[in-house]
Amino acid sequence: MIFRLINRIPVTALGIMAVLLVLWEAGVHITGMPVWFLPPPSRVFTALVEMLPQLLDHSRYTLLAALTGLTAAVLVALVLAVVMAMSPRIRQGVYPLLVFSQTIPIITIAPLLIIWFGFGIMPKVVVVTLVCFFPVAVSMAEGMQAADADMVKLLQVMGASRWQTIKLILIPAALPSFFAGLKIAGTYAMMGAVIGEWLGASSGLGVFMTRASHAYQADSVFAAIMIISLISLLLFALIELISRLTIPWYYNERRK
Amino acid sequence: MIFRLINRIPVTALGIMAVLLVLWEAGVHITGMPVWFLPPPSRVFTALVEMLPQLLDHSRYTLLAALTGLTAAVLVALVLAVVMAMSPRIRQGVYPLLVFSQTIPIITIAPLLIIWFGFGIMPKVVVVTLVCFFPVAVSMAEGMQAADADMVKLLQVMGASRWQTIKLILIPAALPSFFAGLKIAGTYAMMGAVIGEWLGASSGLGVFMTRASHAYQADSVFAAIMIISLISLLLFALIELISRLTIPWYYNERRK
Amino acid sequence: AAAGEEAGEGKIEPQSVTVMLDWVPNTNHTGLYVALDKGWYADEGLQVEIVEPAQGGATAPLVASGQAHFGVGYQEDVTQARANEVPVVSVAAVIQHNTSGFASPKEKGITRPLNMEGKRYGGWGAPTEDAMLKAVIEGDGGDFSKVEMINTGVADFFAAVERDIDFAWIYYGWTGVESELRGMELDFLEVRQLEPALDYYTPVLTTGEKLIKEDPELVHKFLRAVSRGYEFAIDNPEEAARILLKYTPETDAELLLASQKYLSPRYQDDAPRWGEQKAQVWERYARWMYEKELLPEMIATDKAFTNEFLPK
Amino acid sequence: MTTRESINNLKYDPVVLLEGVAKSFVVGGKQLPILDEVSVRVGEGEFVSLIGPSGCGKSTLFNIICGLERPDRGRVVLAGNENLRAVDTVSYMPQKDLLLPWRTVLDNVILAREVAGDDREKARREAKELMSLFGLAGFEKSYPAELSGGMRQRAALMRTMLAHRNILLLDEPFGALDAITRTKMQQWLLEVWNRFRRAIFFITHDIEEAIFLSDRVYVLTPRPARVALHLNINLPRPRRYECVTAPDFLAIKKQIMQALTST
Amino acid sequence: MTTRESINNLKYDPVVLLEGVAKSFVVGGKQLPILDEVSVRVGEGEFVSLIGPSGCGKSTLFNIICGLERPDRGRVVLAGNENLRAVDTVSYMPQKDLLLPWRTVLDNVILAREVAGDDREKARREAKELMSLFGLAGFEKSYPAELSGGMRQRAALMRTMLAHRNILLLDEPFGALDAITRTKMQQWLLEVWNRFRRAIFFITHDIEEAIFLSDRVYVLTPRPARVALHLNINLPRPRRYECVTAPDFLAIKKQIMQALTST
Ligand SMILES: Nc1ncnc2c1ncn2[C@@H]1O[C@H](COP(=O)(O)OP(=O)(O)OP(=O)(O)O)[C@@H](O)[C@H]1O
Ligand SMILES: Nc1ncnc2c1ncn2[C@@H]1O[C@H](COP(=O)(O)OP(=O)(O)OP(=O)(O)O)[C@@H](O)[C@H]1O
Ligand SMILES: [Mg+2]
Ligand SMILES: [Mg+2]
Repeated sequence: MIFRLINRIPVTALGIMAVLLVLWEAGVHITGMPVWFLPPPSRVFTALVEMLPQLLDHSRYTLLAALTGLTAAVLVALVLAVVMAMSPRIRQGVYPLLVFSQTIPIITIAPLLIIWFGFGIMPKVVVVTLVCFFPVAVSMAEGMQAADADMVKLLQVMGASRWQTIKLILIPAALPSFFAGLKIAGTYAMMGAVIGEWLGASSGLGVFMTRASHAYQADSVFAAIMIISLISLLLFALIELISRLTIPWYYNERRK
Repeated sequence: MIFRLINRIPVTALGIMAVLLVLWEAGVHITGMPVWFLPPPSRVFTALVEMLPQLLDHSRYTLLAALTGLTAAVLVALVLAVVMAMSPRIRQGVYPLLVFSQTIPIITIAPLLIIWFGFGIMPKVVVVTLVCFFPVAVSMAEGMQAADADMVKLLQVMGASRWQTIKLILIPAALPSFFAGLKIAGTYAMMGAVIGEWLGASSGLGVFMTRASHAYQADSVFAAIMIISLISLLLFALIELISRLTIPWYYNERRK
Repeated sequence: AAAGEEAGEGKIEPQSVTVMLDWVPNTNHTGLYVALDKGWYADEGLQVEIVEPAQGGATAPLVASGQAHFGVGYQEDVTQARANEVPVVSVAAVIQHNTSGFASPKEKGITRPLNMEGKRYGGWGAPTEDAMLKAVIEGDGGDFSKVEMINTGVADFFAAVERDIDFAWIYYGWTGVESELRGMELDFLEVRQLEPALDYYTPVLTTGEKLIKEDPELVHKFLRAVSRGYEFAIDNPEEAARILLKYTPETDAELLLASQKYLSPRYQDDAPRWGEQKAQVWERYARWMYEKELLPEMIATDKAFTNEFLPK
Repeated sequence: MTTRESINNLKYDPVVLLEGVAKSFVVGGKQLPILDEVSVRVGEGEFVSLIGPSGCGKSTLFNIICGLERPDRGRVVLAGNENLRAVDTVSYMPQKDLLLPWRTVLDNVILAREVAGDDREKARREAKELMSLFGLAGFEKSYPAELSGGMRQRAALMRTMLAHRNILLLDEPFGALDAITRTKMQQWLLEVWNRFRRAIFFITHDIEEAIFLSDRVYVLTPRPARVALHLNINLPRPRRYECVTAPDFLAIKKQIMQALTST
Repeated sequence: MTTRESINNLKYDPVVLLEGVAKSFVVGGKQLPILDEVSVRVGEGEFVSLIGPSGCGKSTLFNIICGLERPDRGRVVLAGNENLRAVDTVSYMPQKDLLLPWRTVLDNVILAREVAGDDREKARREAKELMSLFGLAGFEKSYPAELSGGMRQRAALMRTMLAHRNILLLDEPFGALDAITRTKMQQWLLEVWNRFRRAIFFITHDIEEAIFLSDRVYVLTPRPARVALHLNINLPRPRRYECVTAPDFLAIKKQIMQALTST
């Protein structure tokens, strides 16, 4: 398992990344761009090292909001997906509303979120949930929809109730798709939490970044972005790991 | 065709929506909430009607940015997907970078976008592109990945080049998946443009909303949100229509 | 510190209080942080949390709804909010005179409002901006319709003028000082020089009518502590700057110190005590806004502010 | 056991009785008749096969027996009782094995028991004992993807058997297997049938398979399906695979082939 | 045409020549031998079948001929020329029909021509003329999903034919069809073969099918595959389906059955 994961570390991607960084550094120096226009990676790394204790401190809050929101999103998504699976009628009613919910630009209703939920962790969690539940709910619903109709019929002939069918067929069949959606949601979770903090907070990476940006320190802003991306990628890897442990049969089948 | 589309209008969803609106209206009146806390739908509708000319005027800019960005996103996504299809090596290198790109909270690099691209339509288009290319690229890439390996082999035996294989098998096979991703991207496009405007612009729905919100006119803000959602849903429907016209074979097959 | 206090004094739970800033922590807020650092809130039995938005936020609804007990706002914003029935009240003026104005890089040549014609203005989308510019430009014999209004959103002044913007509305105490540090020459037109009605209070500390009614004692306690904080900052700019930096270490130390030195003498300025607001200033500006059709109705300015809670 | 027995069963006690069953589907706005007055019966413990060209409506007939579809006309009586629900008396094995990929073999075969609300551990214990009969001993914890085609079919058949129903409907269970595996599975199926003594109603394309396995064979016409031929297979049991080249066998084969090609 | 002819062809001019071909795959870290010294040849215009149990390596053998896999040992010579690339001389029809669902029937059958860079319109015109021979007249503009199983197989075969190669590799083309359709397709295939006179190398599970169609039959052992039996089918042509119950036919069938089950 561990061996396989190590094997999966995207060496090529890291290579491309390194090349891009070198080009960026060179580009900044050659064109003589000022730091506030675009800080060179070397400056960003310096800032990262200098600010690391602070960054880690702020990260704790953001990560907590991201994880709580992601958990809430998963719960909401599962409930919605199961409800939609109960009948095509309900599905037809709920699905367009899900799409509708995604067309609302969150930052524009953000002030309202704060009026309603205050300054604690709550509005951040709400933002993360709003951003993350959609990919999970949709992939879960699509996965359940795509479950083998003949399996469903088989259970019907066995006398299964709709709930049994959902539990025994639809949910397990949708798990691979669920995890695919969860990975997307995981990618968005940190970003959502940062947006949430941006609306009003006393700590968190979002706060760090706005302060740095109002103090005209583009290198610190980039350092924070790096931390956010790093945590997001770790989250992504964690979800991949959980998915491999949860649905081994799926990965075994695919390997064939 | 038209008959089928009319048939597809989500009556149940509209019903649920109507119920939610009535509850909202009643809730506001019963609890005596002030308008700035949460405006009742009736106020929002009044504001919508009053502000309609202005809203439509601002919508033009937003829609233009959304459509341009969406088009750019599709082009970028297609190029990326095809490049990734060229070899597993490249795929492994590029895919993680795509994921990485989505972990960057756009609003935090927004000031840089403005430094780089100014206050014209460009930064909005960039934001929309950044938000929208990911779902399209991922679904296109997944769709190509999922193409029938035996078909690919068949073409290989016919002596096809990699590019011919991509053109004749991978791209058409991925179209259903592509359109699924495009629908998600379409849902996000208007939202992306509004965020873009919020970061700096002279007209557009984002600007309208900032002004309304600074003037404490929550009803106008909601009216703008309604317009955004409405346009997004129309965009969604348009993509659905294009997809039905482009891949009729897929829909025919599914109906069986 | 708070825990120690509790143990020492026994049963009394500190009352928790939230303050919403209008922007990231800056020298406008020094007094709030000094009071926090010196434990003056705790002396009053308050446990204060300071939260901040990313961007020039409209704090009025948050204060009015009670999500924040106090907020940092501006007179124009309070006036606008009250005209829209948002029950928010200004309880102290942080700076006696309006230190804001229109800034542009020297090479743009905007030395008087007339020069703004044909230029691009970068604002943040508040309705007052249009009216104000219009008044100022027309007062100088210019044509406001020739100015292009752009909402710069999150972009800061230096980023904005680097791109498509010619001039913007800044606080001299922050952005102006930063430009001095950068060695960038600005033309700065202070608004109060251009139009007397525009010498309003910005920023101010606000609270909700509800809180005033339900717990006036809290407002008293809070303002007592804050006043001490600003008075300290007036007397000890360098020490105050150092304290502020402690709470916002991301901020540039040099900028902070310079800004503090600029601002410390201006907090109280010519007023009899820190925070004092004059009815005349409120009335004059509200009337001006009303005449410029920025308000749906004229507001009762005596309800919009009060000096009642300032320590004697 | 002889064919006689089962014919007697048929006369007096059909566990599946279809009389004049007709069914049509609406396809592209038009009525498409699928079944046209099909009458079929299966006696207790009897092995009856149904042959017909692809798309003639064999699976539809099974769906009607299972209660998944309602006939337009005609009568379906199970176990001699008009009010009996199909789920209580019928166990169905579809053409695809439909093993759930996320369940081990053991958990797959007890699926019907779990749906019925039986105790899972008990069902598992019972199933474990039968594993070797079904040639699956040692594979209890394997996932379906790890089995060969023949093993998968055996697991599916085991699941069907463990539902404890009197009537087994098998829809082309060996359709996907190669000729050699198929032959082995047929012989094995006869053994299992012999042991459990349930009525089996068996759909197939393969004429030899139908003859080799069955007591009786129904041959259907192309769509809309009617019974073109109804034949007793009076070959002695137990049967060995070599009998497929015996003259009796060949005569029956020719007869069925004619019925299939003439219509 | 008689079998003699093709055996002569074989002696002097094999278009496919495999000598001592061996191949193994690494499965779960271990070497799994699939083909163990297989030698096979197909003469010009000859119809040769390959029978073997499922998973013995038949498709792997085809993949080696096509150049999709490289043999571990042994020699593959096509059209008597060691340097000839498979794509220039071989046309391959996989077990699944693999018609592209997004192309009309007409555009599907000209696929190989399009890949070769030929003029599309010209290829279409040529294809249209052959539509009726392949029983597809009137379906030029239909999508594959609108065709029956037999028609799909005919379209796939037409695509294989239109590639204009001298060697056709058909991998269980009729595996998915029902018995009746299958019989019809077999007869039709013989007609088409007769007309185009290409060498056909044919994989099947079905013993009757192999005998009915072929000039020669290779029977493979289970994995790792070796040639268990190599048989000339000296039945006169043209053949009619009734011959499957003829004594000569049955004798050959028995012989193959034994070879398959004894190993
Ligand atoms: N729900 C349905 N709606 C419309 N047509 C249907 C439906 N179910 C089956 N059919 C049609 O009815 C016909 C008979 O289908 P059925 O599956 O019963 O055939 P079959 O004899 O089992 O074929 P096969 O041997 O290929 O499994 C087919 O033409 C099929 O397309
Ligand atoms: N690329 C590969 N890697 C590992 N094992 C393989 C590979 N390709 C085929 N095999 C294995 O080789 C064996 C032979 O496969 P092949 O497809 O050639 O059999 P076959 O005779 O065509 O079977 P069938 O009649 O079922 O089509 C199988 O056990 C298969 O699992
Ligand atoms: Mg069927
Ligand atoms: Mg094969």
